Amino acid sequence: MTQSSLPFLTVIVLLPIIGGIVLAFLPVDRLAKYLGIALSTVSGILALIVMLLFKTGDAKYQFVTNHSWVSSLGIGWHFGVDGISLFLMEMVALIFPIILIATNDKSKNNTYSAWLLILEGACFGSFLSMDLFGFFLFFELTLIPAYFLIIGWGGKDRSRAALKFFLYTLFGSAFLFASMVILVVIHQNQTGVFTFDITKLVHTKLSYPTQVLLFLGFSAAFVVKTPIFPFHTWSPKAYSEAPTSGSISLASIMAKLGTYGLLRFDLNFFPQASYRLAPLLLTLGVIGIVYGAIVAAVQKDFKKLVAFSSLSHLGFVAIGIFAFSTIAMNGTILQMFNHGVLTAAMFLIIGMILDRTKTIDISKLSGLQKAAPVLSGAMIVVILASLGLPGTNGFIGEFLILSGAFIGHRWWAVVALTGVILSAVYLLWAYQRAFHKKAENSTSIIKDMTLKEKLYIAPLILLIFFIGFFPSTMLNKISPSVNSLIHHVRTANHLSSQTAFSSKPTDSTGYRTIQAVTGDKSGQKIVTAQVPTDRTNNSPYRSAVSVNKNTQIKTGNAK
Amino acid sequence: MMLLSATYPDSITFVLCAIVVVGGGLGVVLSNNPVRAALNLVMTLFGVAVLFVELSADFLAVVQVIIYAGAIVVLFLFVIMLLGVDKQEKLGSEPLILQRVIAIVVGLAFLGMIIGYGWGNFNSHGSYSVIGVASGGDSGIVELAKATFSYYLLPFEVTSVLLIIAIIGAVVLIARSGPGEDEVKEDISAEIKTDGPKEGHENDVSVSEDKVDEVRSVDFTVGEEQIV
Amino acid sequence: MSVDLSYYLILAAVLFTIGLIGLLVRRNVLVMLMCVELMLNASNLTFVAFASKLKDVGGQADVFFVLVVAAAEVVVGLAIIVSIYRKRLGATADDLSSLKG
Amino acid sequence: MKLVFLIPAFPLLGALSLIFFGRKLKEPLAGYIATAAVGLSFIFSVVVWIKFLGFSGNVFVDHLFVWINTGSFKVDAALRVDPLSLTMVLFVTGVSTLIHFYSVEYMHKDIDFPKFFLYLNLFVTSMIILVLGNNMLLTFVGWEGVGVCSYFLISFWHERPSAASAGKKAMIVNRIADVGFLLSMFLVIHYVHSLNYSAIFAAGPSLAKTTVDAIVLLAFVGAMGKSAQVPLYGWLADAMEGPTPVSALIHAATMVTAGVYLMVRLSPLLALSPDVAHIITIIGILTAFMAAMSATAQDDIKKVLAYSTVSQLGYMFVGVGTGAYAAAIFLMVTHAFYKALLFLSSGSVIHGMHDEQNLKKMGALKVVMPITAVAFFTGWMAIAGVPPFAGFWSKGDVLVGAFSESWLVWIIGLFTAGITSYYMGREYCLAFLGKARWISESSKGKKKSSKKEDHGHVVDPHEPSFKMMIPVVTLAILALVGGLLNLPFASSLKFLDKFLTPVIAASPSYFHPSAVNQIALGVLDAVFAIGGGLIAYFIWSKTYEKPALEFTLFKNAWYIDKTGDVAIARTSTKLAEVTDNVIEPKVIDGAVIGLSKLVLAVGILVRKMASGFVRREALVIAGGLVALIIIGGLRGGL
Repeated sequence: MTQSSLPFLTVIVLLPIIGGIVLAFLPVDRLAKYLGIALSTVSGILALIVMLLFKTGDAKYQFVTNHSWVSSLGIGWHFGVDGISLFLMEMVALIFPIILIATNDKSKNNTYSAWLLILEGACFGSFLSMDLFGFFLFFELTLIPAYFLIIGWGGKDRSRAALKFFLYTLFGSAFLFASMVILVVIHQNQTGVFTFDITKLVHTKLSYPTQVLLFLGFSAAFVVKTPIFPFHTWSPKAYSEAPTSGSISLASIMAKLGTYGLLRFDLNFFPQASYRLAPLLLTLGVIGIVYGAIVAAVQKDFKKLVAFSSLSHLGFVAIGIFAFSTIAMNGTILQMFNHGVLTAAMFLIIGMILDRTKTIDISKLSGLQKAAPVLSGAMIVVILASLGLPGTNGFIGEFLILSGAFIGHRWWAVVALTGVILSAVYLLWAYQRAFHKKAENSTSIIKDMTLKEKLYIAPLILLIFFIGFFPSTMLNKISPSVNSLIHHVRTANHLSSQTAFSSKPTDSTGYRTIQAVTGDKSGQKIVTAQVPTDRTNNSPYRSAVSVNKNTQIKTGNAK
Repeated sequence: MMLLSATYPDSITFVLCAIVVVGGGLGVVLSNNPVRAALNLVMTLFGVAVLFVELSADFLAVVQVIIYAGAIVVLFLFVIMLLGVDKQEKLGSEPLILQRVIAIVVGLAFLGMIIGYGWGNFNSHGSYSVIGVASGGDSGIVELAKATFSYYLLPFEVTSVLLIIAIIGAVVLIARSGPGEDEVKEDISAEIKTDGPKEGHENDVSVSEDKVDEVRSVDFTVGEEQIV
Repeated sequence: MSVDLSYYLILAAVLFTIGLIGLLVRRNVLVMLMCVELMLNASNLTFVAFASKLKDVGGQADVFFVLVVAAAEVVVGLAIIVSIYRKRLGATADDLSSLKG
Repeated sequence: MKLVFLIPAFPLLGALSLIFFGRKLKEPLAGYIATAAVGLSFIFSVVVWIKFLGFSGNVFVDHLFVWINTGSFKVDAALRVDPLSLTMVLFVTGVSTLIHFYSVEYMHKDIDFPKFFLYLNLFVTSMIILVLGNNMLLTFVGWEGVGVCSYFLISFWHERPSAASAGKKAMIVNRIADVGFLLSMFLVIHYVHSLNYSAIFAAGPSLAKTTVDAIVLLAFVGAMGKSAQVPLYGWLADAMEGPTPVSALIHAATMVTAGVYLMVRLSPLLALSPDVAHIITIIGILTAFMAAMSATAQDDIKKVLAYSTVSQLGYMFVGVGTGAYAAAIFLMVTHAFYKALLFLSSGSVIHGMHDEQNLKKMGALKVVMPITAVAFFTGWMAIAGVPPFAGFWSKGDVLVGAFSESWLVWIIGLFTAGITSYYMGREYCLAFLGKARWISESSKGKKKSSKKEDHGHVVDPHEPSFKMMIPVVTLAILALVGGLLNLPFASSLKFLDKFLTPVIAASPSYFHPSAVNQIALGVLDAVFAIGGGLIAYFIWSKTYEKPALEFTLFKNAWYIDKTGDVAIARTSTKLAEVTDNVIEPKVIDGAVIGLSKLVLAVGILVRKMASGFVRREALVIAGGLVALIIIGGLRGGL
């Protein structure tokens, strides 16, 4: 726990919230927008600084600020960032300024920016908080601004959608609160210390039945928030009724609260329960992928299409979380960031289409490519990225998740793989229906992207390709803490903790490291392959494979 | 028999008083005329008073008789007479379904439980602190007075406040309708003064529906003087 | 001590039950009030029985207070009854169902 | 040797410049920049090839940067220079340069001219990455990149709905096949923990037989999609919606051969699993036969060539299946030459006939377009396998491999060779010989063409401009001399075989036929080729309408594609509709709304309890009291 001098994280969290509150009472509409942008960019820059100063090799929390807040209950104002939450924070820091810049029509006054700022602060708070109570507080705080955003500036049927969203999520988090308190009380019985601090709660020893119960209680809230398959009925309505900014914050940021919660709390606190219940959530994830894709194919409205497509993409994330392999988990964190970027870009473009043609009903749109080539260019890039085209960020995440999941849970990965095909089907079909046909009626005269729109889409498009080609810049920062999380879960379930490769308990498959040296003059290339001993047919394999200078030689034997 | 081992006269008085008390109780419950019920209540009170004397709580016995029987039951009778509600209540009819059956079942279950549980433990002597030694005759009253005004002083004061509130409450309740409606509907009051019990359910609701409204507006008078 | 304590208590229990059943069964509000009085007497009897058994005057003092409460209760009860009857003569307990949920 | 990263860098640079300055670069300049970029990369491939000849080892890996690194699993972006990838890179960049040059002229006055070349350059970059990739993941990057570029190029004229849906179909079929490729990669990751080819080949023999079979079979599924083998070849015929240079480059020479390249790249594993090799041979020969038969009944000039490509790919997979990997590569290279030649010349015909692609509306173009006719004729001879031409040698090698494997495969192969020369002959005669079924612009007024044929619409076919002729002529020459690469007579003349042997697994069953057999087989091939051609000439030079020989079964390509469409497309849309209209609102949402209704119902029920009757309330209280006493008693252990 490196205790940094400057309270970066506290500022990052509080600045938007206080700014939002102040802005709410500032009756100045014109200025409010720019003030909002300024505040969120400042916290964005701070988050960027944190990322740059973040030490890569270190798996523990960094920039930790820990003051006791309600000492009697052991609730601490305790923030810290580690590999897992770093890029989620970056996502919030990146997307909220873009949302604020992207809102252009006049109806959005100061309360609009205020709500967005409060939402941003709440999201920062929940990602960074290392105190269970703090997390819950911000987790709930995100609901209020989202509700008012939908109510204030949503579509026609917004009140019903907002109410359903609010009650559904609240229903989930009621369970979370109950099980949180139970956990703390159990901890208190065992250690006599009443605390909500995550790092301490991890050590509570829980019998398996209580673990399962608390696991279900915790994941009730996260499964609704993500949403994962059966609990997603609120999301299409909420996304399509919300204003662009609302749907972006809902789909790309708050959805990650769900997955982050699953990842951070379920796996950390209840490793045995997570391992035993993994097949259940994996199945839900897989169903979510296939179901989301199928239903998305026939959606008439672009926003609903994106809602179901994000249901499908987050199905991948759910699989990644419960695959219990370092590859999959790295892929999950990356995919959470990517999905945020992609959904934000998709919604922004949909917003642009909405501004121009006043409709996002796919059947009414046609021939946009002819009328707005740059806009459709950006759209096709985003579609290909969410399709998982190699060289874009979508592919890296999906590939890692599926290869990791394939190792431990083979058949789930195979079925999930069909999601790759289905996403191609519904995305390209929608693109063809809206962009390709000859332009009739109103859609033929729309103008192309303005400079401002190009400006706020450009960073997202650049990110898509940057992560696509250089993911290791992010992965280096993510993998230490991810590996320690997986290590924690696997040792708790006495799985072989060596690496991601053998998720089956140690006794069944042992691995033998073989030195394979490929021979060529100029570069020596040793490739160490973990070759399963029990599978090799009689003669152990000896051949010369040359050693390569910077191949990272894996030491140690799995046994 | 346990009963007889005690001094002979005591058991006799206990048995008699028990009969009186239970009889009176049943009388209260079963008699369809409220006046008769009140009188049975008095009988029960006397029975209990005698038992108090049996239990060497003489002051209480006297108090019981004077206050309870004398004041409260008389008040009852007073109200009964005042309101002229001494009609026969038809015991046969029971509008609430199953009310009686369940009531009896619950009552007997209650009795069974109390006796069942209590039987073994009545005589258990836990350590207990004695506020004052209860003994018959004058010393008993002295002890009682000492206890009331030392240990139970606070409850004593509170009860006085309670009484005042009760009185005020009663006055407020009755006076709400106030002097405003002072015209008297001769025929209604005449109709009410029925000289004997009349059979039939409609008798309970003495006034048919349309008449009800008129009655409601009438300021109630029985005989000549008017209840404020 | 005259008869054994348990008999008194049994008697009190019987009296209490009679009062209870009376309260539940009778529809005339006045009689219900009387049954309540019966139940109060039963408890007084228990108090005094224990007081004499345990040689503790505290029991009797309690009776004293029960009496006061009973008196207050009757006063208020009758006041209510009078105001009820003022509305409609002969009203039984069942007519008073304005509290219907 | 270090310059190998320049090969993909130039087309990438070209593509990037077109992205940013595409609009400004007016028509011809954008094309020339693109052609230059690909040309430079071809030159550098030659340079790297020459240096490689001097290089002692057989594999040189140039590490660019670490791509994915999750601690335990690492993939780095590295280019692999070995004989196989060099051969591929040489012919890919070579043919692409010619086709780029051709399309500068062909796409004349097209609105999205720069965008076309952007996609072409992107395509060449991904093809190079596919070929030079040092691990399966990089090959997959190229694989998908090529798929996406083909999607863009097929639906280039997206105004036409048929082109748009053809592009979408191509993309989806490729995605279906890529699932196979991904699965085989996952297996490799799981068992070999690294995707580098050298690690795979090193760990190959020590893996369980079933695993190796699974890896190779799944990779073949991926190859089947990309190289349009039997069940998944529908998209290639539809892909003809794209501009002709696209069909020439992507759907003839380069992209479709990626599948063959992948299987030859994995040949060390393929050698370990003979039964997968058998499957590949069977599917290969089946595709060759079925596609050839379908080609006999097509009316569209490009559709014939598309099915002929599928058929030739079938041959290549027969070569791979029978272990004659070098022969497969040899056929792939020569096929690239003459198929590109055929497509480009048909492009000139279409260009001349103002986008008229129906053979039934052509005829007697030999008179008007002599050079294109000669070029097409050379292409015909080459693909048919008439002796001096390249096709004879390469297809001969493959048929020799087939002969060593099983005589049934060889016989079907031989028969299909005959059919190939027949349908190419039919196409040539319909297009260039016979009566002109069109009215030329100039002669409209003067002579009254015969009653029967005057329905031809007014066109003015003319020889394409000089710039379009250069690539056609060069390809014609290559089609002629292509055979020199690997003449069977003396081992010294087998340049390609010698060049490829160190990298490709020696085929166990490679039958070294005695000289006598080889000559006999060669003669037989020639006889079948010439025979097929003559038959076509006699039938089709006279008449242009002969339903007897054009079976509808073949016209619809054995209805495989149609059944696929109906079966999969219809049912999935039906399923989607059902899920959307029924399951989503009723079942899942229903559950949620049902829950809220339940809460309401319980509320009403409870309300009834508070009846308001005083005595009933008293009863409830008393009942509660008794219950409490009972519970107290029970818990008290009475």
